[in-house]
Amino acid sequence: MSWILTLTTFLPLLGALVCLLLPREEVGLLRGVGLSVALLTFLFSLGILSGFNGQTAGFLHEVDLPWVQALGIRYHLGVDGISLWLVLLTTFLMPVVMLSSWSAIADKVREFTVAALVLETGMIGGFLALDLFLFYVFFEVMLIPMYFIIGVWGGERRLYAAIKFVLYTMVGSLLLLVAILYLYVKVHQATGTWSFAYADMQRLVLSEREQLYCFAAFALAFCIKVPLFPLHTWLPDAHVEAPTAGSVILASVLLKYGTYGLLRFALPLFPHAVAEVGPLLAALSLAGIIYGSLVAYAQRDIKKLIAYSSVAHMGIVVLGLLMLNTKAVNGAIYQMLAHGISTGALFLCVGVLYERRHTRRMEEFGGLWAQMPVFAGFFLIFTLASVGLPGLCGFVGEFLVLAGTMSAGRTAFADVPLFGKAHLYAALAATGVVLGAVYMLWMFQRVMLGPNENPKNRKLRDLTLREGMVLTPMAVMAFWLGLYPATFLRDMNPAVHRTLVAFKEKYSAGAADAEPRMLGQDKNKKEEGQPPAKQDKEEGQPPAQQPAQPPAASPPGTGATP
Amino acid sequence: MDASFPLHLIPLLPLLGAIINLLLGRRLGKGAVALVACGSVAAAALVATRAVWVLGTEGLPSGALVDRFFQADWIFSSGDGLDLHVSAGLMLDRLSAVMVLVVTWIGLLIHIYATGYMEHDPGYHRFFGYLNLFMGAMLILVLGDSLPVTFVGWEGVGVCSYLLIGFWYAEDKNATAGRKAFIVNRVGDFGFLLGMCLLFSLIGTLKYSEIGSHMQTLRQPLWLGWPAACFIALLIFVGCTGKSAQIPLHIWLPDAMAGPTPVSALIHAATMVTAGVYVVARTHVLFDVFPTSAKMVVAGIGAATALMAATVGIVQRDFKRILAYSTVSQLGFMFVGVGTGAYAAGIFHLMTHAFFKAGLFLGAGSVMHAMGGEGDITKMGGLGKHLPVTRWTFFIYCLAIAGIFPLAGFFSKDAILAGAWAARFQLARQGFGPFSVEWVQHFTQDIYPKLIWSLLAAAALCTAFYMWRLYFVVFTGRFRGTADQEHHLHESPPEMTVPLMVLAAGSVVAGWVGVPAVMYHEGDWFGAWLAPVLPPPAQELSHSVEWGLMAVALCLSVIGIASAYLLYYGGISEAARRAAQILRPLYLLLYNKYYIDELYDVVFVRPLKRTAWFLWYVVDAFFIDKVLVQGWAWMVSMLGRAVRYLQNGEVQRYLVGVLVGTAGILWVTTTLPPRRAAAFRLSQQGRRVTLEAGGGSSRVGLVYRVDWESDGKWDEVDTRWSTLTHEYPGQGTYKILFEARDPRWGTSSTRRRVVHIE
Amino acid sequence: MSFDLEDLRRTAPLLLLSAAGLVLLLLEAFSRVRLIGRHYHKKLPPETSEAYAVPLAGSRTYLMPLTVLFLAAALGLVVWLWPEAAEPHYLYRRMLVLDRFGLLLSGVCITAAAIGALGAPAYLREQRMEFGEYYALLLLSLAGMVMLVSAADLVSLLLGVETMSLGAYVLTGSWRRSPRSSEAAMKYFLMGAFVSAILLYGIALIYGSTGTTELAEVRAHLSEMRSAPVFYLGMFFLLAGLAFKIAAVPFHMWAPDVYEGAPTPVTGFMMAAVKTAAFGGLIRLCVGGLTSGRVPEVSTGPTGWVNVLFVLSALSMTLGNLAALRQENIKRLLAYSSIAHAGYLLVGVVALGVVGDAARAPLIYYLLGYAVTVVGAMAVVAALAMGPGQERLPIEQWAGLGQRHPAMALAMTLFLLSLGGFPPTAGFFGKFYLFRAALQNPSLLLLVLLAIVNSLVSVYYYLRIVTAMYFRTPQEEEVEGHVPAAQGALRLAVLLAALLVLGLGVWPGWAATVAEAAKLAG
Amino acid sequence: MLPLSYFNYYLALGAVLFAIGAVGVIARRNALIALMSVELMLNAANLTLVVFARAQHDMRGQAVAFLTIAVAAAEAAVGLAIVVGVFRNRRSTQLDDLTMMKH
Repeated sequence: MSWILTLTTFLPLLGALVCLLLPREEVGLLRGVGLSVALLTFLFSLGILSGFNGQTAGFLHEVDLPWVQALGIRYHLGVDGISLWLVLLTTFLMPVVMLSSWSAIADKVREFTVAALVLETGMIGGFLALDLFLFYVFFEVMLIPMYFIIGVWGGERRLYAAIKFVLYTMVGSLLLLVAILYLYVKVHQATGTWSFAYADMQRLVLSEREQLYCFAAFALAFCIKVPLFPLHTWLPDAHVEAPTAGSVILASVLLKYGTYGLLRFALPLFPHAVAEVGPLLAALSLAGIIYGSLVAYAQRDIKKLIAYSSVAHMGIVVLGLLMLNTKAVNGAIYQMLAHGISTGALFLCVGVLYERRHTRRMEEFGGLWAQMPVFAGFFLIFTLASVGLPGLCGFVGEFLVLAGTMSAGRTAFADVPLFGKAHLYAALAATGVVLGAVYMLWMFQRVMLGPNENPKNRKLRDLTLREGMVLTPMAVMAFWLGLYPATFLRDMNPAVHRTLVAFKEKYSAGAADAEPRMLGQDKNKKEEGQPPAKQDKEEGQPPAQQPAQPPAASPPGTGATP
Repeated sequence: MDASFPLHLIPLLPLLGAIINLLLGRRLGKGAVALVACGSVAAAALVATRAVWVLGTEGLPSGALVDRFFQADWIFSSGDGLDLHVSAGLMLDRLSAVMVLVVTWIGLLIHIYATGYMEHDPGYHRFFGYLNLFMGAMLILVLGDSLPVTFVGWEGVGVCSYLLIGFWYAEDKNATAGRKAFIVNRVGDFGFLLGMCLLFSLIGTLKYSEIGSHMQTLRQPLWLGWPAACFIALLIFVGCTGKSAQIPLHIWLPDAMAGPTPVSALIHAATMVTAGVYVVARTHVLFDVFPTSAKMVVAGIGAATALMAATVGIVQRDFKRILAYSTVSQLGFMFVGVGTGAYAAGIFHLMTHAFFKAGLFLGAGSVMHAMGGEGDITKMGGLGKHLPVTRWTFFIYCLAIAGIFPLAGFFSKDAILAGAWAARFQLARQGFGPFSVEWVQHFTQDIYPKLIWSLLAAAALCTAFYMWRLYFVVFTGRFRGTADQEHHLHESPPEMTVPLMVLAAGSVVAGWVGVPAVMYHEGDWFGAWLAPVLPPPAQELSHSVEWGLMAVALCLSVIGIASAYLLYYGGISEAARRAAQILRPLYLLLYNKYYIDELYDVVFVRPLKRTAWFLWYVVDAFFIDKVLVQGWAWMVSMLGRAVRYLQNGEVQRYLVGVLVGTAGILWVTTTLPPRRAAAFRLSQQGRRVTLEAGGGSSRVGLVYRVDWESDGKWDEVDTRWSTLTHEYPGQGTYKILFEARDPRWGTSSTRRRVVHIE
Repeated sequence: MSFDLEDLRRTAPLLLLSAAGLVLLLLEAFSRVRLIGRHYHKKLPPETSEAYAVPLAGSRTYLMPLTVLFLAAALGLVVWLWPEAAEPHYLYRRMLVLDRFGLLLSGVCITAAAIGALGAPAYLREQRMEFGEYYALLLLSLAGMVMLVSAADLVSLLLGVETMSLGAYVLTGSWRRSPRSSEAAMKYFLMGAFVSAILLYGIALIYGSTGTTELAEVRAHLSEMRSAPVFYLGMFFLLAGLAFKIAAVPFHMWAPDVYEGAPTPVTGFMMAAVKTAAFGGLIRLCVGGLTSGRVPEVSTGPTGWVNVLFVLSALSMTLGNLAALRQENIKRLLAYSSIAHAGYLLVGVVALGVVGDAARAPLIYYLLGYAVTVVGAMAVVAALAMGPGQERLPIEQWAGLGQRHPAMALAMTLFLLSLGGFPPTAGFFGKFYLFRAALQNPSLLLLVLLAIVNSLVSVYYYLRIVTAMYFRTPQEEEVEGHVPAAQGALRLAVLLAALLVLGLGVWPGWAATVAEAAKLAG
Repeated sequence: MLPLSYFNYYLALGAVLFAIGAVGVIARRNALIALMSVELMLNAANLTLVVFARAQHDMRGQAVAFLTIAVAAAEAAVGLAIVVGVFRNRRSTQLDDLTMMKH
């Protein structure tokens, strides 16, 4: 039972409690404590890296303690290649966000630090949770601090944006609760024990219709978070009204919960539903790419433009996930990281501009390059990263997704009708590359280039040391993600392969006919040891052991198991 | 066998120079910046030359120098049957040797020129930083051993051209020109990226060396019967048209003149724009697949672009814009060379063109430098006496580009014209609709090549005409500018004139490397150098035909120069003005570049803006947000308001509420179940009719009555069975009466159904 | 026939509470009071009457600690009886029953009353209605609740309901200075009396058709009842009577006015304790008396009580939430929310009928969680709403409280999150636990989905209060001089409630096992 | 034991009394009249109880009747106290005036 995960998750919460006790006036002290706790969490999270050597496919540093014994709810944390880098992205971004909000957040600093640290606990916990109930608790816990951050420190229409953000997400998460409960009851019917464990849910085989309904609930909850095309209208409001720190966290981490949820829960648990609904979601994600880019082109507010660009980028990620082959899924996860860095950095830049001019409308700016050359350099790097220039973080993810999409017909882990026209999907997705350049460079020119007529822009001072210290790590990560992706792909690849093999195994095992059964349990024989009026398990019952993962015979072709 | 050689030094040196200049340039001062910039390029040039020397002397002719900069993969993903391994490898073979030498040496000359040209520009260090960055990216493009590495260089040069075109970002039009260049390049890159992914999805590898061995799979038809290789080739060609400014995507090059002249010389004449030709040559295996439709498209577009650009160049007034259209036209020539299978000729013209076109631009730079930035040739004239060196070097360049005998232009252009004439395409084994097989064969073998040749010939004629028109208008006749301009006219400083002279020498000498065999039996040294790497042209021409073609080419050039002399010597003559008046519509058409810019604006840019606006205001802000999201919220709150006003405070109304509530529940639980049970389901097998009561679990404790023939007599009374069957004796239609009753309350409901018995 | 002393020991909590009530009454009678005329209270509304007795300030300070002591003792007795109640004992000739279910629910009522009582003096002193009978009535009403919860006979059910209600009527009207309080009391009394008449008539009918009023006997006679219509009508009247007490739609109309009119601590007491006891009675009646394996149609039949409660539950949830959406007054908003929560609890009762015993523990857990949350919330409303003159009830006046009273505002946010069903709180786990039981029978899937949609709608109006507290800037400046009298006791009450809510949310294990153990007699 | 139908008339009387009481509470605007109507309803229930007790020759019903009389008395006392409280505040006992709290 290694303690590293629990420590990383709950250190920020500890920090939050400490901040609560500090007096309200000690602004400097509060900011210091906030930053140091965030940095400490980042150092501890680096410890998680220790177990990974590029071959580990399963979950590491697992912690599995009973939480509510009567109901089979367990405090079960674990990290694998997929969630590793998302956690590190979170812990890496928090110190940057804390540092960047020193000047932005002037009043109620104590409440802000507490909200941010609680939010960090929620985020880290969510990525590590392997018990669906625990995941749902963290999934909801994140909502409240974000609601406060948008609501208290936001812009003019912050109330509307905050309420809309909470209600929109609540619709999804409540449906998710019903679906999780339904699975929970079905696991009990199939095995007789009450359990929320991810392993049991993965081995649970449902009938075709049940899978479809549960997948619809899961997918809706996560597609709202992504946000996928028709469900995205909360994002621009939330981004525009949130303070800089809020926007960065929202864009870099909270959006990833949608796609992470799809990859971790929605896809592996309901393979047949994925085969059926996959084409629709892929079409929506394509629409999202093109729609997001076009609407971004029509924006006058920089933050709204970047928000819609997130819709486009996340469309690529969802498309990658649905192609069901290791390249596309690797690309999707990589794009999540890259989008986190590039969009987060863009929001930081907008924050720098907002602090100087207290406006985000493009026509207010123009020709700032001469005034603020160093800032211009950083802004250019992040704009080009967002456009997907090779050598910067945007390209690797897009290239892998496009390569995966194009070759989906031959290499997918499930024969989905969609892959017949995978070439067309790849072509449409690639248009995102062009449209991306159109609106990003148009914005860059309107803000940085051209003559500097506006008198207010005359005497803007360049980046301060603090702002420099905020943007430099982001720039370093943008280059690292672009130039040396092996550090990240090395750990993602085995985890993705394992997930997809499990997906294929469950897909080929066929759907249950009437009542649910576990994978590996043949249709007619129910597990004997399940008397009808079953008393709940006592303490001694070891959690349902997941059958040893056989070295998966990789699908036809040369694919050597890692 | 591939020998290993530290090739990574070549791109790394300029990149280091760029980093030093960009980060520390402000504090280093102009001298140091220039030193770092030119020094790094010079070092790269020396290493490159050494590498080419090693390649030439040791190793097999078809071998290459290989350098795996990183041992581990750059991008990799394995496990689903088609593993992707992209490594950051560099390769130097005979083809890239030519490119590397051209890029580094001409790049060096332009760097030296630029130190003079950009002397008193505040962004000095930034300019040289970008220029070095460009050199690094271009060298990565040229030395890349697989398509992704080339693509990295490809996009790198695109960004650098964006930065350099928009270098003087203070004016909006420069920034817009830069953005236009980048976006058009991006459209090209879209094609290149798709081609790359399609190629990978079919053969699993992207290394140039390995593509050849997978030709078998690439010949399989992918779509509509055409082989996959054709589609990949066409997609890559889309990328090349974007980068090398061919017909559909050429609109960005003329606007790119907004950048400083050395940039135009380096990027938009010598190096970047030729990348397209290089990539087509590098992936020639894809283009040589059986139905050579891809090559026909390349040749066709090349020829069309050559003629279109040449004709537009005739009427332009701006000095650099004329040279820009000349570049587009010459690139057309190169693509025809590559398209018709005469790869060596294409690359040869690329090399020679680099010399005189760079020279032309530098000449233009020194003229504009002297004229204080004025670019309109109608305001110049008679500069010959004031700028002697520029004038005579310009004279040599014009001779070279026009294709006069001893100079480079003649040999390379002639090789391409010969290649075009001798080309033989094979389209398909069966006819197309109305055309029979023979006719198609005849067309692709004879008519089409000849058509291309004639287009090229016309383009050559126009080339000679507009270059010499430029020369005569600028350097002869009397000065038409303002007084103080005339007063300032002075020859450029040595660091600008020396590169001019070197390039002039190059324009003369470069041609001798590729003297056609017919003139001097082993004169075609350049062709021999490239032979092992690139396939030879389709077939040889007889000597007489070659001589004939050379003669025709030479005549065309001479005619072009003569007519330019007649019309424009000593300034724009009266005859030229009258001709412009008579052919007014044609003149306007050419002057406005066939209105292609306006066409694109109407077809692409404006609709894009309108759909963006529509999607934002109508679909997003109104439909999804207002109607779908806030609509629900409004509806629920209205419902809430209604419910609240139910409660008006009077106690007695509450009591009435209690009674109504109890009565309601009584009604629901007593009368509803029988009503649901009465809705029976009827199933009929021949003469047997079965009746099944509805209502599911809520029909516990009900009794049923049924009258099969509705004769008023209940056949079955008060049975508890919810499924009743009856065997009808005779045929005919009967009306069934079914009643469900709740004995406790006496509530009941009846349904009747008509049934036909055969 | 001898009188069994054992019975007395087994109903120790009931007896202690009654005795305590009487003791307090006596103490109140002997403490000093001063008669004053109308002129003394200038601020009174014109139509109030001439003169009445006003207790001297500070003469009643010892009453609250005494009450809490008595309640603690009662709680101790409950815990003391817990092991003995493992198997049910019938007391007083099978009028009452001692079983863990009854004990647990009475424990919940006592805890809720204790927290409410802790917070009461600050409010009462502020509104100058300091009088002793408040605590006496509290205890007597509590005694009624304990009887109701452990009733084994319809008659003791009736008596329990009556004792509880009478105490509640008077408490509601105890704020003599405010016209609203007397109006609320009048409405509450009138409807209460009307419905207890219906209850009695129901008992009479059931007695008529089954020949007995004992729940166990009634269940035995279900198969051969003398005449079905009479029995079913009687059952409906019984259900109507209890539905009125838990404020389920359509019997809910009294709740908003009464909860708004009554003094805030009383409202807290009514929302938490009265509702819990009423549900205890309903469960006793439905599970104890009206469910038997041999005659399923009484419970799950078309006219069975499961169907009736299904309809009531759906209506209560929907109307309760919808009405609360546009509510401006905080007490009325929480009143409508309590109607909605009655709907959620009814889902549990329906699940008891359909799924059987599996739904009992979640229902008890939800009752505990809800009671503690609501009593805490009302304590905070009492603390924050104490303005100099008018109580601060409209939500606009709550603007900016997050700044001025951070601790109270944080507690209120926690309670609202628990009511809304957000994860780390008791409310969330309660709802999850309840839906887990309900979902085991597919026929309840629709009801659970309706509950989910309703809790989504409820999130909106709970967050409206949080938005007002934290995001809006306060309009008028707080009168500096006036520091609310809410000292230690009220803060302790709020803290206790908050800790319980959070504790139940984060470590629900122990509460779930206790609820599992609370078996129902028979 | 006599069949239940024998007592129909008494039961009917009980039901009618109950109905009259209910209508009285709802229709009459004066609080006191409402109180009296409630008492009427309680007595109707008592009557029904006694009739059923007689029908089954079982004393339980009559014992309950006694209890209800006590309960009715307690209710009347509390009810009147509240009516007095309302009167002191409002000078009137009309139920229609008690509409200060609504919506």
